[in-house]
Amino acid sequence: MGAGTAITTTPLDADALVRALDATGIGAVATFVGLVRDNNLGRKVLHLEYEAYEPLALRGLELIIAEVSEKWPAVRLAIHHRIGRMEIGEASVAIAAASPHRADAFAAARYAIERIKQIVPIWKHEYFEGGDVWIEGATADPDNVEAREKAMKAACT
Amino acid sequence: MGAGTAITTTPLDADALVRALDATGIGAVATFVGLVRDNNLGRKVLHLEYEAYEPLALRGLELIIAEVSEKWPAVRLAIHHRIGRMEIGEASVAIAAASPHRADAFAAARYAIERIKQIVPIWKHEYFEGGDVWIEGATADPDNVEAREKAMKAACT
Amino acid sequence: MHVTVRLFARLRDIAGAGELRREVPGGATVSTVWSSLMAEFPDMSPYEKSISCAVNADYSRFTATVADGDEVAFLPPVSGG
Amino acid sequence: MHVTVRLFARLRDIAGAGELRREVPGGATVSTVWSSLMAEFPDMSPYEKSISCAVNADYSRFTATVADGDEVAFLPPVSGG
Repeated sequence: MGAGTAITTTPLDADALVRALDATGIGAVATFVGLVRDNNLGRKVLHLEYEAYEPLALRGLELIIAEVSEKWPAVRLAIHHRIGRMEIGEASVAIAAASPHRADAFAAARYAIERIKQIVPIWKHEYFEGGDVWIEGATADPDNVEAREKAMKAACT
Repeated sequence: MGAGTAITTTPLDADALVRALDATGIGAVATFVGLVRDNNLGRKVLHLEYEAYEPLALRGLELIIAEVSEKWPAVRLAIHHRIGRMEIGEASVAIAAASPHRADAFAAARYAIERIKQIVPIWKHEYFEGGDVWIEGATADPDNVEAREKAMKAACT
Repeated sequence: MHVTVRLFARLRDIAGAGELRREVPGGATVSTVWSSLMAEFPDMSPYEKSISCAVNADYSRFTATVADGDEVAFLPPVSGG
Repeated sequence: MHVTVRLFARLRDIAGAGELRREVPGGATVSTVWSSLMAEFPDMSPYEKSISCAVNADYSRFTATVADGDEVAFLPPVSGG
Protein backbone atom coordinates (compact mmCIF):
# COMPACT_ATOMS: atom_id res chain seq x y z
CA MET A 1 0.00 0.00 0.00
CA GLY A 2 1.33 3.41 -1.01
CA ALA A 3 0.54 6.67 0.70
CA GLY A 4 -3.10 7.73 0.71
CA THR A 5 -2.07 11.39 0.67
CA ALA A 6 0.83 13.26 -0.86
CA ILE A 7 1.98 16.76 -1.67
CA THR A 8 4.69 16.21 -4.21
CA THR A 9 6.75 17.93 -6.88
CA THR A 10 6.88 14.82 -9.06
CA PRO A 11 4.36 14.04 -11.85
CA LEU A 12 1.15 12.36 -10.70
CA ASP A 13 -0.02 8.90 -11.71
CA ALA A 14 -3.71 8.15 -11.10
CA ASP A 15 -3.08 4.49 -11.78
CA ALA A 16 -0.53 4.32 -8.95
CA LEU A 17 -3.12 5.82 -6.60
CA VAL A 18 -5.61 3.13 -7.54
CA ARG A 19 -3.04 0.39 -7.04
CA ALA A 20 -2.25 1.83 -3.61
CA LEU A 21 -5.81 1.27 -2.40
CA ASP A 22 -6.89 -1.87 -0.58
CA ALA A 23 -8.90 -3.71 -3.25
CA THR A 24 -10.67 -6.22 -1.00
CA GLY A 25 -14.35 -6.49 -1.89
CA ILE A 26 -14.11 -3.60 -4.34
CA GLY A 27 -16.50 -3.36 -7.31
CA ALA A 28 -16.01 0.24 -8.39
CA VAL A 29 -13.15 2.66 -8.77
CA ALA A 30 -13.70 6.31 -9.66
CA THR A 31 -10.78 8.60 -10.33
CA PHE A 32 -10.47 12.29 -10.93
CA VAL A 33 -7.51 14.11 -12.38
CA GLY A 34 -7.29 17.89 -12.63
CA LEU A 35 -5.09 19.15 -15.48
CA VAL A 36 -3.51 22.49 -16.26
CA ARG A 37 -5.77 24.13 -18.81
CA ASP A 38 -4.47 26.24 -21.69
CA ASN A 39 -6.93 29.03 -20.92
CA ASN A 40 -8.61 30.66 -17.96
CA LEU A 41 -11.07 33.56 -17.91
CA GLY A 42 -10.15 34.40 -21.48
CA ARG A 43 -6.41 34.45 -20.76
CA LYS A 44 -3.98 32.26 -22.68
CA VAL A 45 -2.24 30.32 -19.91
CA LEU A 46 1.47 29.58 -20.39
CA HIS A 47 2.14 27.54 -17.27
CA LEU A 48 1.20 27.35 -13.58
CA GLU A 49 3.13 27.26 -10.36
CA TYR A 50 1.51 25.74 -7.29
CA GLU A 51 2.65 26.63 -3.79
CA ALA A 52 1.56 24.85 -0.61
CA TYR A 53 1.85 25.18 3.12
CA GLU A 54 2.94 21.59 3.03
CA PRO A 55 2.35 20.25 6.56
CA LEU A 56 -1.09 21.85 6.72
CA ALA A 57 -1.93 20.81 3.16
CA LEU A 58 -1.22 17.20 4.09
CA ARG A 59 -3.33 17.61 7.19
CA GLY A 60 -6.11 19.02 5.01
CA LEU A 61 -5.98 15.99 2.71
CA GLU A 62 -6.09 13.67 5.74
CA LEU A 63 -9.07 15.61 7.04
CA ILE A 64 -10.89 15.12 3.73
CA ILE A 65 -10.17 11.39 3.87
CA ALA A 66 -11.59 11.31 7.42
CA GLU A 67 -14.70 13.20 6.30
CA VAL A 68 -15.18 10.71 3.46
CA SER A 69 -14.74 7.73 5.80
CA GLU A 70 -17.34 9.17 8.10
CA LYS A 71 -19.87 9.72 5.31
CA TRP A 72 -19.03 6.65 3.19
CA PRO A 73 -17.44 4.06 5.52
CA ALA A 74 -16.82 1.52 2.74
CA VAL A 75 -14.87 3.93 0.53
CA ARG A 76 -11.07 3.91 0.35
CA LEU A 77 -9.69 7.20 -0.88
CA ALA A 78 -6.31 8.48 -2.02
CA ILE A 79 -5.40 12.05 -2.92
CA HIS A 80 -2.13 13.31 -4.36
CA HIS A 81 -1.55 16.98 -5.13
CA ARG A 82 1.40 18.19 -7.12
CA ILE A 83 3.16 21.48 -6.41
CA GLY A 84 5.79 23.49 -8.25
CA ARG A 85 5.82 24.37 -11.92
CA MET A 86 3.39 22.58 -14.23
CA GLU A 87 2.95 22.83 -17.98
CA ILE A 88 -0.34 22.75 -19.93
CA GLY A 89 -1.91 19.30 -19.79
CA GLU A 90 0.00 18.17 -16.70
CA ALA A 91 -1.94 16.80 -13.74
CA SER A 92 -2.08 19.00 -10.65
CA VAL A 93 -4.28 16.73 -8.55
CA ALA A 94 -5.26 13.06 -8.68
CA ILE A 95 -7.96 11.37 -6.64
CA ALA A 96 -8.91 7.69 -6.50
CA ALA A 97 -11.95 6.32 -4.69
CA ALA A 98 -12.63 2.59 -4.44
CA SER A 99 -15.81 1.11 -3.06
CA PRO A 100 -17.98 -2.00 -3.24
CA HIS A 101 -20.56 0.03 -5.19
CA ARG A 102 -20.29 2.76 -7.80
CA ALA A 103 -22.52 5.45 -6.26
CA ASP A 104 -20.22 5.85 -3.25
CA ALA A 105 -17.05 5.79 -5.33
CA PHE A 106 -18.31 8.62 -7.56
CA ALA A 107 -19.69 10.65 -4.66
CA ALA A 108 -16.50 10.37 -2.61
CA ALA A 109 -14.24 11.42 -5.49
CA ARG A 110 -16.54 14.33 -6.33
CA TYR A 111 -16.74 15.43 -2.71
CA ALA A 112 -12.97 15.22 -2.33
CA ILE A 113 -12.15 17.57 -5.21
CA GLU A 114 -14.67 20.13 -3.92
CA ARG A 115 -13.16 19.98 -0.44
CA ILE A 116 -9.62 20.29 -1.79
CA LYS A 117 -10.61 23.52 -3.45
CA GLN A 118 -12.26 24.72 -0.25
CA ILE A 119 -9.84 23.94 2.55
CA VAL A 120 -6.40 22.78 1.43
CA PRO A 121 -3.71 25.51 1.67
CA ILE A 122 -2.45 25.35 -1.90
CA TRP A 123 -2.22 28.34 -4.20
CA LYS A 124 -2.10 28.54 -7.96
CA HIS A 125 0.12 31.15 -9.59
CA GLU A 126 -0.99 31.60 -13.17
CA TYR A 127 1.47 32.76 -15.80
CA PHE A 128 -0.46 33.90 -18.83
CA GLU A 129 0.28 35.77 -22.03
CA GLY A 130 0.78 39.30 -20.78
CA GLY A 131 1.29 38.78 -17.09
CA ASP A 132 0.85 36.60 -14.03
CA VAL A 133 -1.61 36.42 -11.17
CA TRP A 134 -2.22 34.51 -7.95
CA ILE A 135 -5.56 32.75 -8.20
CA GLU A 136 -7.62 33.18 -5.04
CA GLY A 137 -10.59 30.91 -4.44
CA ALA A 138 -12.07 30.00 -1.07
CA THR A 139 -11.31 31.11 2.48
CA ALA A 140 -9.85 27.93 3.98
CA ASP A 141 -12.04 26.97 6.91
CA PRO A 142 -12.70 23.27 7.48
CA ASP A 143 -15.41 24.10 10.03
CA ASN A 144 -17.47 26.13 7.57
CA VAL A 145 -20.70 24.12 7.53
CA GLU A 146 -22.07 25.86 4.44
CA ALA A 147 -18.97 25.02 2.41
CA ARG A 148 -19.15 21.39 3.46
CA GLU A 149 -22.82 21.21 2.53
CA LYS A 150 -21.99 22.72 -0.84
CA ALA A 151 -19.43 19.97 -1.40
CA MET A 152 -21.96 17.31 -0.35
CA LYS A 153 -24.44 18.79 -2.78
CA ALA A 154 -21.90 18.68 -5.61
CA ALA A 155 -21.39 15.02 -4.70
CA CYS A 156 -25.13 14.59 -5.18
CA THR A 157 -25.84 13.31 -1.68
CA MET B 1 -6.43 8.59 -30.96
CA GLY B 2 -7.54 5.08 -30.01
CA ALA B 3 -11.06 3.76 -30.28
CA GLY B 4 -13.69 5.54 -28.22
CA THR B 5 -15.64 2.31 -27.88
CA ALA B 6 -14.64 -1.31 -27.65
CA ILE B 7 -16.05 -4.70 -26.76
CA THR B 8 -12.98 -6.78 -26.14
CA THR B 9 -11.74 -9.98 -24.56
CA THR B 10 -8.43 -8.41 -23.51
CA PRO B 11 -7.80 -6.79 -20.09
CA LEU B 12 -8.89 -3.18 -19.80
CA ASP B 13 -6.62 -0.21 -19.16
CA ALA B 14 -8.34 2.98 -17.98
CA ASP B 15 -5.14 4.92 -18.56
CA ALA B 16 -5.12 3.93 -22.23
CA LEU B 17 -8.70 5.20 -22.55
CA VAL B 18 -7.67 8.56 -21.12
CA ARG B 19 -4.70 8.80 -23.47
CA ALA B 20 -6.99 8.05 -26.39
CA LEU B 21 -9.09 11.15 -25.73
CA ASP B 22 -8.42 14.47 -27.42
CA ALA B 23 -6.85 16.51 -24.59
CA THR B 24 -7.18 19.97 -26.15
CA GLY B 25 -8.46 22.48 -23.60
CA ILE B 26 -9.11 19.76 -21.04
CA GLY B 27 -9.00 20.55 -17.31
CA ALA B 28 -10.67 17.50 -15.83
CA VAL B 29 -10.67 13.78 -16.42
CA ALA B 30 -13.01 11.45 -14.57
CA THR B 31 -12.72 7.70 -14.96
CA PHE B 32 -14.79 4.82 -13.77
CA VAL B 33 -13.77 1.19 -13.65
CA GLY B 34 -16.12 -1.62 -12.69
CA LEU B 35 -14.41 -4.64 -11.16
CA VAL B 36 -15.49 -8.22 -10.53
CA ARG B 37 -16.50 -8.37 -6.88
CA ASP B 38 -15.81 -11.37 -4.65
CA ASN B 39 -19.41 -11.44 -3.42
CA ASN B 40 -22.91 -10.71 -4.68
CA LEU B 41 -26.22 -11.01 -2.82
CA GLY B 42 -24.50 -13.03 -0.11
CA ARG B 43 -22.95 -15.46 -2.59
CA LYS B 44 -19.22 -16.07 -2.72
CA VAL B 45 -18.37 -15.31 -6.34
CA LEU B 46 -15.69 -17.46 -7.99
CA HIS B 47 -15.51 -15.80 -11.38
CA LEU B 48 -17.73 -14.19 -14.02
CA GLU B 49 -18.29 -14.70 -17.71
CA TYR B 50 -19.65 -11.85 -19.80
CA GLU B 51 -21.41 -12.45 -23.07
CA ALA B 52 -22.36 -9.75 -25.57
CA TYR B 53 -24.32 -9.33 -28.76
CA GLU B 54 -21.23 -7.62 -30.05
CA PRO B 55 -22.39 -5.48 -32.99
CA LEU B 56 -25.38 -4.18 -31.02
CA ALA B 57 -23.32 -3.70 -27.88
CA LEU B 58 -20.92 -1.50 -29.83
CA ARG B 59 -23.87 0.38 -31.25
CA GLY B 60 -25.19 0.81 -27.69
CA LEU B 61 -21.88 2.29 -26.54
CA GLU B 62 -21.88 4.66 -29.53
CA LEU B 63 -25.42 5.68 -28.67
CA ILE B 64 -24.37 6.51 -25.10
CA ILE B 65 -21.49 8.60 -26.43
CA ALA B 66 -23.96 10.44 -28.70
CA GLU B 67 -26.32 11.03 -25.76
CA VAL B 68 -23.43 12.42 -23.72
CA SER B 69 -22.33 14.71 -26.57
CA GLU B 70 -25.85 16.03 -26.83
CA LYS B 71 -26.13 16.76 -23.11
CA TRP B 72 -22.51 17.81 -22.47
CA PRO B 73 -21.08 19.03 -25.81
CA ALA B 74 -17.60 19.72 -24.39
CA VAL B 75 -17.13 16.21 -22.98
CA ARG B 76 -15.04 13.57 -24.77
CA LEU B 77 -15.97 10.08 -23.70
CA ALA B 78 -14.51 6.61 -24.17
CA ILE B 79 -16.03 3.32 -23.05
CA HIS B 80 -14.46 -0.13 -23.23
CA HIS B 81 -16.29 -3.23 -22.04
CA ARG B 82 -14.59 -6.53 -21.60
CA ILE B 83 -16.29 -9.86 -22.33
CA GLY B 84 -15.37 -13.47 -21.67
CA ARG B 85 -14.10 -14.95 -18.41
CA MET B 86 -12.97 -12.56 -15.66
CA GLU B 87 -11.49 -13.28 -12.27
CA ILE B 88 -12.16 -11.41 -9.01
CA GLY B 89 -10.69 -7.91 -9.12
CA GLU B 90 -10.46 -7.74 -12.91
CA ALA B 91 -12.02 -4.80 -14.72
CA SER B 92 -15.18 -5.52 -16.71
CA VAL B 93 -15.81 -1.96 -17.85
CA ALA B 94 -13.74 1.22 -18.10
CA ILE B 95 -15.02 4.70 -18.83
CA ALA B 96 -13.05 7.92 -19.29
CA ALA B 97 -14.61 11.37 -19.58
CA ALA B 98 -12.53 14.45 -20.30
CA SER B 99 -13.86 17.98 -20.16
CA PRO B 100 -12.76 21.57 -19.64
CA HIS B 101 -14.51 21.50 -16.24
CA ARG B 102 -14.95 18.84 -13.57
CA ALA B 103 -18.73 18.87 -13.12
CA ASP B 104 -19.33 17.71 -16.69
CA ALA B 105 -16.59 15.08 -16.59
CA PHE B 106 -18.05 13.50 -13.46
CA ALA B 107 -21.65 13.71 -14.69
CA ALA B 108 -20.82 12.18 -18.08
CA ALA B 109 -18.91 9.24 -16.58
CA ARG B 110 -21.67 8.62 -14.06
CA TYR B 111 -24.36 8.83 -16.72
CA ALA B 112 -22.45 6.48 -18.99
CA ILE B 113 -22.18 3.63 -16.48
CA GLU B 114 -25.91 3.89 -15.70
CA ARG B 115 -26.78 3.76 -19.38
CA ILE B 116 -24.46 0.80 -19.99
CA LYS B 117 -26.37 -1.13 -17.37
CA GLN B 118 -29.67 -0.09 -18.94
CA ILE B 119 -29.30 -0.57 -22.66
CA VAL B 120 -26.12 -2.39 -23.74
CA PRO B 121 -26.71 -6.06 -24.67
CA ILE B 122 -24.14 -7.63 -22.38
CA TRP B 123 -24.92 -10.39 -19.89
CA LYS B 124 -23.10 -11.46 -16.78
CA HIS B 125 -22.92 -15.16 -15.93
CA GLU B 126 -21.98 -15.51 -12.30
CA TYR B 127 -20.17 -18.61 -11.08
CA PHE B 128 -20.45 -18.74 -7.32
CA GLU B 129 -19.74 -21.28 -4.61
CA GLY B 130 -22.54 -23.78 -5.09
CA GLY B 131 -23.78 -22.90 -8.57
CA ASP B 132 -24.04 -20.42 -11.37
CA VAL B 133 -26.66 -17.95 -12.55
CA TRP B 134 -27.28 -15.48 -15.36
CA ILE B 135 -27.69 -12.02 -13.88
CA GLU B 136 -30.65 -10.19 -15.37
CA GLY B 137 -30.96 -6.46 -14.88
CA ALA B 138 -32.79 -4.04 -17.13
CA THR B 139 -34.94 -4.51 -20.22
CA ALA B 140 -32.75 -2.99 -22.94
CA ASP B 141 -34.72 -0.15 -24.49
CA PRO B 142 -32.79 2.98 -25.47
CA ASP B 143 -36.07 4.85 -26.04
CA ASN B 144 -37.31 4.31 -22.48
CA VAL B 145 -37.59 7.90 -21.27
CA GLU B 146 -37.94 6.94 -17.61
CA ALA B 147 -34.73 4.93 -17.68
CA ARG B 148 -32.85 7.80 -19.29
CA GLU B 149 -34.19 10.22 -16.70
CA LYS B 150 -33.08 7.84 -13.96
CA ALA B 151 -29.56 7.84 -15.43
CA MET B 152 -29.59 11.65 -15.62
CA LYS B 153 -30.67 11.80 -12.01
CA ALA B 154 -27.84 9.47 -10.96
CA ALA B 155 -25.51 11.85 -12.81
CA CYS B 156 -26.91 14.60 -10.62
CA THR B 157 -28.20 16.77 -13.45
CA MET C 1 -39.15 -16.89 -45.91
CA HIS C 2 -36.41 -17.50 -43.34
CA VAL C 3 -34.90 -15.50 -40.51
CA THR C 4 -31.90 -16.11 -38.30
CA VAL C 5 -32.85 -16.02 -34.64
CA ARG C 6 -30.11 -14.94 -32.23
CA LEU C 7 -30.38 -15.87 -28.56
CA PHE C 8 -28.25 -14.84 -25.61
CA ALA C 9 -27.55 -15.69 -21.99
CA ARG C 10 -30.33 -17.77 -20.48
CA LEU C 11 -32.37 -17.81 -23.66
CA ARG C 12 -29.42 -19.38 -25.40
CA ASP C 13 -29.19 -21.97 -22.62
CA ILE C 14 -32.90 -22.77 -22.93
CA ALA C 15 -32.71 -23.20 -26.71
CA GLY C 16 -29.42 -25.02 -26.52
CA ALA C 17 -28.12 -22.79 -29.32
CA GLY C 18 -27.29 -19.15 -29.87
CA GLU C 19 -28.41 -19.15 -33.48
CA LEU C 20 -31.45 -20.78 -35.09
CA ARG C 21 -32.73 -20.62 -38.65
CA ARG C 22 -36.53 -20.57 -38.72
CA GLU C 23 -39.19 -20.28 -41.38
CA VAL C 24 -41.69 -17.45 -40.86
CA PRO C 25 -44.79 -16.45 -42.84
CA GLY C 26 -44.71 -13.36 -45.09
CA GLY C 27 -45.67 -10.20 -43.20
CA ALA C 28 -44.41 -11.66 -39.93
CA THR C 29 -43.35 -9.25 -37.20
CA VAL C 30 -40.73 -9.71 -34.50
CA SER C 31 -43.67 -10.60 -32.29
CA THR C 32 -44.63 -13.47 -34.61
CA VAL C 33 -41.10 -14.84 -34.41
CA TRP C 34 -41.09 -14.56 -30.63
CA SER C 35 -44.46 -16.30 -30.32
CA SER C 36 -43.36 -19.32 -32.31
CA LEU C 37 -40.17 -19.42 -30.31
CA MET C 38 -42.16 -19.53 -27.04
CA ALA C 39 -44.31 -22.29 -28.50
CA GLU C 40 -41.15 -24.22 -29.33
CA PHE C 41 -39.45 -23.44 -25.98
CA PRO C 42 -42.12 -22.93 -23.29
CA ASP C 43 -39.37 -22.17 -20.73
CA MET C 44 -38.93 -18.83 -22.48
CA SER C 45 -42.46 -17.68 -21.55
CA PRO C 46 -41.40 -15.98 -18.28
CA TYR C 47 -39.36 -13.58 -20.46
CA GLU C 48 -42.48 -12.30 -22.27
CA LYS C 49 -42.58 -9.12 -20.15
CA SER C 50 -38.86 -8.37 -19.89
CA ILE C 51 -37.47 -9.25 -23.32
CA SER C 52 -36.35 -6.72 -25.87
CA CYS C 53 -35.38 -7.26 -29.47
CA ALA C 54 -33.09 -6.23 -32.27
CA VAL C 55 -33.31 -6.65 -36.03
CA ASN C 56 -30.10 -6.81 -38.03
CA ALA C 57 -28.08 -5.71 -34.99
CA ASP C 58 -30.12 -2.57 -34.36
CA TYR C 59 -32.55 -1.94 -31.53
CA SER C 60 -36.07 -2.68 -32.76
CA ARG C 61 -39.71 -3.07 -31.70
CA PHE C 62 -41.85 -6.19 -31.54
CA THR C 63 -44.22 -4.57 -34.02
CA ALA C 64 -41.52 -4.30 -36.69
CA THR C 65 -42.04 -6.39 -39.81
CA VAL C 66 -39.25 -8.82 -40.62
CA ALA C 67 -37.90 -9.58 -44.07
CA ASP C 68 -36.38 -12.69 -45.58
CA GLY C 69 -32.81 -13.13 -44.35
CA ASP C 70 -33.18 -10.80 -41.36
CA GLU C 71 -31.28 -11.48 -38.15
CA VAL C 72 -33.78 -11.25 -35.29
CA ALA C 73 -32.24 -11.12 -31.80
CA PHE C 74 -34.01 -11.55 -28.48
CA LEU C 75 -32.37 -9.88 -25.52
CA PRO C 76 -33.09 -10.97 -21.97
CA PRO C 77 -32.64 -8.19 -19.41
CA VAL C 78 -29.08 -6.93 -19.72
CA SER C 79 -26.48 -6.96 -16.95
CA GLY C 80 -23.35 -5.35 -18.32
CA GLY C 81 -21.13 -2.93 -16.45
CA MET D 1 7.98 36.72 23.14
CA HIS D 2 8.51 35.84 19.47
CA VAL D 3 6.51 34.08 16.81
CA THR D 4 7.36 32.92 13.32
CA VAL D 5 4.97 34.33 10.77
CA ARG D 6 4.45 32.24 7.63
CA LEU D 7 3.09 33.91 4.51
CA PHE D 8 1.99 32.40 1.22
CA ALA D 9 1.11 33.33 -2.34
CA ARG D 10 0.33 37.03 -2.70
CA LEU D 11 0.89 37.76 0.99
CA ARG D 12 4.40 36.40 0.59
CA ASP D 13 4.90 38.65 -2.43
CA ILE D 14 3.67 41.69 -0.49
CA ALA D 15 5.98 41.01 2.47
CA GLY D 16 8.87 40.03 0.21
CA ALA D 17 9.43 36.96 2.39
CA GLY D 18 7.62 33.74 3.28
CA GLU D 19 8.86 33.71 6.84
CA LEU D 20 9.21 36.55 9.34
CA ARG D 21 10.21 36.52 12.98
CA ARG D 22 8.23 39.08 14.97
CA GLU D 23 8.00 40.11 18.60
CA VAL D 24 4.49 40.01 20.08
CA PRO D 25 3.18 41.00 23.53
CA GLY D 26 2.25 38.29 26.04
CA GLY D 27 -1.40 37.21 25.69
CA ALA D 28 -1.39 38.08 22.02
CA THR D 29 -3.87 36.32 19.75
CA VAL D 30 -3.55 35.45 16.09
CA SER D 31 -5.60 38.58 15.53
CA THR D 32 -2.95 40.69 17.28
CA VAL D 33 -0.27 39.26 15.01
CA TRP D 34 -2.37 39.92 11.91
CA SER D 35 -3.09 43.53 12.97
CA SER D 36 0.58 44.39 13.39
CA LEU D 37 1.29 42.69 10.07
CA MET D 38 -1.32 44.88 8.35
CA ALA D 39 0.20 47.94 10.01
CA GLU D 40 3.58 46.91 8.65
CA PHE D 41 2.26 45.96 5.19
CA PRO D 42 -0.83 48.08 4.39
CA ASP D 43 -1.23 46.22 1.06
CA MET D 44 -2.42 43.23 3.08
CA SER D 45 -5.52 45.07 4.33
CA PRO D 46 -7.77 43.91 1.47
CA TYR D 47 -7.28 40.36 2.81
CA GLU D 48 -8.87 41.21 6.18
CA LYS D 49 -12.18 39.54 5.21
CA SER D 50 -10.89 36.54 3.29
CA ILE D 51 -7.82 35.43 5.22
CA SER D 52 -7.69 32.32 7.37
CA CYS D 53 -4.99 31.22 9.76
CA ALA D 54 -3.07 28.30 11.18
CA VAL D 55 -0.99 27.88 14.31
CA ASN D 56 1.80 25.34 14.31
CA ALA D 57 0.55 23.87 11.03
CA ASP D 58 -2.98 23.24 12.25
CA TYR D 59 -6.12 25.13 11.26
CA SER D 60 -6.81 27.79 13.90
CA ARG D 61 -8.99 30.80 14.76
CA PHE D 62 -8.05 34.46 14.99
CA THR D 63 -9.14 34.40 18.63
CA ALA D 64 -6.56 31.75 19.53
CA THR D 65 -3.80 32.86 21.92
CA VAL D 66 -0.28 32.44 20.62
CA ALA D 67 2.69 31.24 22.65
CA ASP D 68 6.38 32.00 22.41
CA GLY D 69 7.92 30.15 19.49
CA ASP D 70 4.62 29.45 17.72
CA GLU D 71 4.44 29.35 13.95
CA VAL D 72 1.53 31.54 12.87
CA ALA D 73 0.49 31.19 9.23
CA PHE D 74 -1.82 33.45 7.25
CA LEU D 75 -3.61 31.84 4.36
CA PRO D 76 -5.02 33.90 1.52
CA PRO D 77 -8.01 32.25 -0.21
CA VAL D 78 -6.84 28.87 -1.46
CA SER D 79 -6.86 27.72 -5.08
CA GLY D 80 -5.66 24.14 -5.15
CA GLY D 81 -7.10 21.35 -7.26
